[in-house]
Amino acid sequence: MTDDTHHSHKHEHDHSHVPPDPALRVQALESLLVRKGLVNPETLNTIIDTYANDVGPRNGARVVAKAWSDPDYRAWLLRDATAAIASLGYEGRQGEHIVAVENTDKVHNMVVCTLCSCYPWPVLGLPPAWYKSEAYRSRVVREPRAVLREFGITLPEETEVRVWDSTSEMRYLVVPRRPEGTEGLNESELADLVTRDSMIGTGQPRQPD
Amino acid sequence: MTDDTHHSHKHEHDHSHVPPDPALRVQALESLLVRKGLVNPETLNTIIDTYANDVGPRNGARVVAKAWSDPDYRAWLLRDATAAIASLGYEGRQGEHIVAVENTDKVHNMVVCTLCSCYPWPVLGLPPAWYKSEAYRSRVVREPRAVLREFGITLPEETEVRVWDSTSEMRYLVVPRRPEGTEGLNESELADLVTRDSMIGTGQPRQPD
Amino acid sequence: MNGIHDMGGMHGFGPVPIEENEPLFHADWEARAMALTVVMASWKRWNIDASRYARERIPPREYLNSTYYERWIHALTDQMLEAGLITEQELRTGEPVGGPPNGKAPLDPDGARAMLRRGGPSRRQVDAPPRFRPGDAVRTGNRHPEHHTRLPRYARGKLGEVVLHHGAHVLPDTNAIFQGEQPEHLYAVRFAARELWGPDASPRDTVTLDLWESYLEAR
Amino acid sequence: MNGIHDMGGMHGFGPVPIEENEPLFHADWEARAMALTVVMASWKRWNIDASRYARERIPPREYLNSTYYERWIHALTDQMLEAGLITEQELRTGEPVGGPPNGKAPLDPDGARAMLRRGGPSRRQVDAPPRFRPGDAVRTGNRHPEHHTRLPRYARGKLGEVVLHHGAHVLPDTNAIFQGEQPEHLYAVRFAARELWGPDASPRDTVTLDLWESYLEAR
Repeated sequence: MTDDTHHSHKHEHDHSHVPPDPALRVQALESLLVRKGLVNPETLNTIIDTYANDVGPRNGARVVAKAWSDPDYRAWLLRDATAAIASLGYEGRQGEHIVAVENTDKVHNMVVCTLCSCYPWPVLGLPPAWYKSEAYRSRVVREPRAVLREFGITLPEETEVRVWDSTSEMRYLVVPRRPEGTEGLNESELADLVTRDSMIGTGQPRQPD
Repeated sequence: MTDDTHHSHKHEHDHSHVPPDPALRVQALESLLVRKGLVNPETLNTIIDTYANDVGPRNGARVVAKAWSDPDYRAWLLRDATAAIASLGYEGRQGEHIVAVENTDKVHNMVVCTLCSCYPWPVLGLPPAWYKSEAYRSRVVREPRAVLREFGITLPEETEVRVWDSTSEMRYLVVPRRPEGTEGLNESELADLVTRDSMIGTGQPRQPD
Repeated sequence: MNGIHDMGGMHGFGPVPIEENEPLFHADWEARAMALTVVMASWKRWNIDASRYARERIPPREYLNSTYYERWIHALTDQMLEAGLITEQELRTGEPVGGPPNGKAPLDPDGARAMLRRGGPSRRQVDAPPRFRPGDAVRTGNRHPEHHTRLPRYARGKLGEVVLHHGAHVLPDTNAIFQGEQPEHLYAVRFAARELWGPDASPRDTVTLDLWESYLEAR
Repeated sequence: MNGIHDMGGMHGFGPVPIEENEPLFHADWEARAMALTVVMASWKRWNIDASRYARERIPPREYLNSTYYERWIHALTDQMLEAGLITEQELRTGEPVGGPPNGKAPLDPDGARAMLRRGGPSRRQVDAPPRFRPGDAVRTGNRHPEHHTRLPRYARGKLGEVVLHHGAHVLPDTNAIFQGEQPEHLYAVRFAARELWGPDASPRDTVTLDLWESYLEAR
């Protein structure tokens, strides 16, 4: 029986004495942890700065642009995304193991984490609020096409919508289809076309001007 | 696709303008409905009085006591509980169709409504709060023995716990086992031993003094 | 619908809140909420299945934040609005505009007593013979409709055995959205706890649900 | 656990809240909550699976009432209490009693940069050969443990096809409750949408999940 074991792991902490306003609660917690010597406040600034300025969807866009431009890199990316992405300097937390999945004229990939909010940080940064929302998490696996329509995308019936539910430490990066009319663009110009949503599967790349 | 059809049945009413205090909200609603001529306030009193004074678990206790005392009635109850119960004057709303299920030395029955709060009103009255709780509704179907222990009941491993999830308009009444040492008691004395919980399956009848 | 109301099998709700000497109502407004819900049904603008569906459509966060009779009042309000018995403006201002449908009088106390005693039987006669009988092995369908249904998620796609035939009854799925009673044969179907919950469940325990014929496939 | 966090397939949460030009954080405290959670992991008193489990154990009502980073702070607080890094009294009074474990210094900015770049790979070497390979048909187990697991309810007891072998990885079920990494082979398993959601789903769509070997049975 899965009865009343694991009591020690049930939820049993009383949070009623902490401030209801999350800003005050976090401030009080940070203050306590700093004064106890558990946290260096400068380190918090470093972490925030990293995701505000260094790690974000521009990283993923460079990966995609390179894959669009370089057939060998594309093949490597699809075979071993972790290594191919690390070769560009993107690696680490919440992207230790990455799989790249490519959209084609037959398959449209999209990524979700129904159980929490798994997301490939080194290439996309921190996830947007909608990715972490109850609506997205609950609906994408069941009605991906309806969700796509809310993002302005209507796919042909004959396209396979391939949803990836991120249940392990593998992280999924969607390689969107290269827009037509981009033959003359270099990697940097191509990267400008690659949106964050196109690498989650809820958007398409921008069209060139 | 079970996509975005049925919009007309999604939740779309804004309740933000009604008072947050339920007492005020209900008072305002009753006042509006009475003044509009949709509700006669005396009728509300009649309905409340019915479930406060006339319809409650004493009805079910009389049914069980009669089944314990009268083998023919017991057989009728187990064959056609709706008719057998109506013969004692108990019938109507939320008890239009009743099935009686009998506890034995091999089977312990218990009743739940995981989806809402279905309960046999004519014989048990209105359900207690715990019957309507998230905890009871979520747990009984999965770990009935752990729930029973919270009610103070530990069953032998070899007993079959038979849970009835009330998903239709059929209502289930548990006929508990007649306590030993009650051979000399009449129906009225037996009825005093039959608790509400023993007719839901979360309790046992009282022992005679 | 796969709403928050469909909570059979969920973890995390803690112990059962057993209250000694629990009163019938915990506040006067609960009694009024119950009685208002019961009496407003007498206008016959909805049915029991539509009322359940109205409660299920309360958004999950609000559902869990509401007490039992708060849900009733929330759903009753929605239903009265949808049926046109009241308007958003009346609700906002508290001032009635116009009167009851067709100028009819509201249910009086004698009418209420009769209504409670009569109830609303769901059994119907149908021509079709029952497809199953007690002893038959059946599998439940794996369907996830957005509308009201009475096959909980935990019992979908599972193997069970018919133990009772209850006759034919109104189908909640269609009745809840006013698409007719479409009565079907109704069966009590018994499932081994291990079929529902896997090998950690007791080998002896069972769960029995009442399921309509269209929820079931012959095994 | 079958908690509220396991919401794949649920109805009732409305449209996806898409926000144009969304800021990285909606308030400064969100940034601090993120960074505190990241930095406190450097004390190595828990692991990523335990952190997920701590968020899952937030009771359902509170889970839905909390914003994303409120859940993080709630779970972080629980984990620090359980690990003894802080006490209930310190939390209540805001006054620290004593210092860090073994008098160690907290992580400095360079250490944080290194930690973020290093991450926490979950891949492990195991001696056992993989039981399945791409192309194999498998059925997921139907288990409902109270502890952390990464097989969502919507994909239990379903038939799928192995499409990728990811090597062996730390098993979240045991790691989350500090019962060891117990690494197992991990596979991407693809399910037809109709297998998961029934005949109303598109015949072409699929859902792929990463599942550990012990979640799977040969078909």
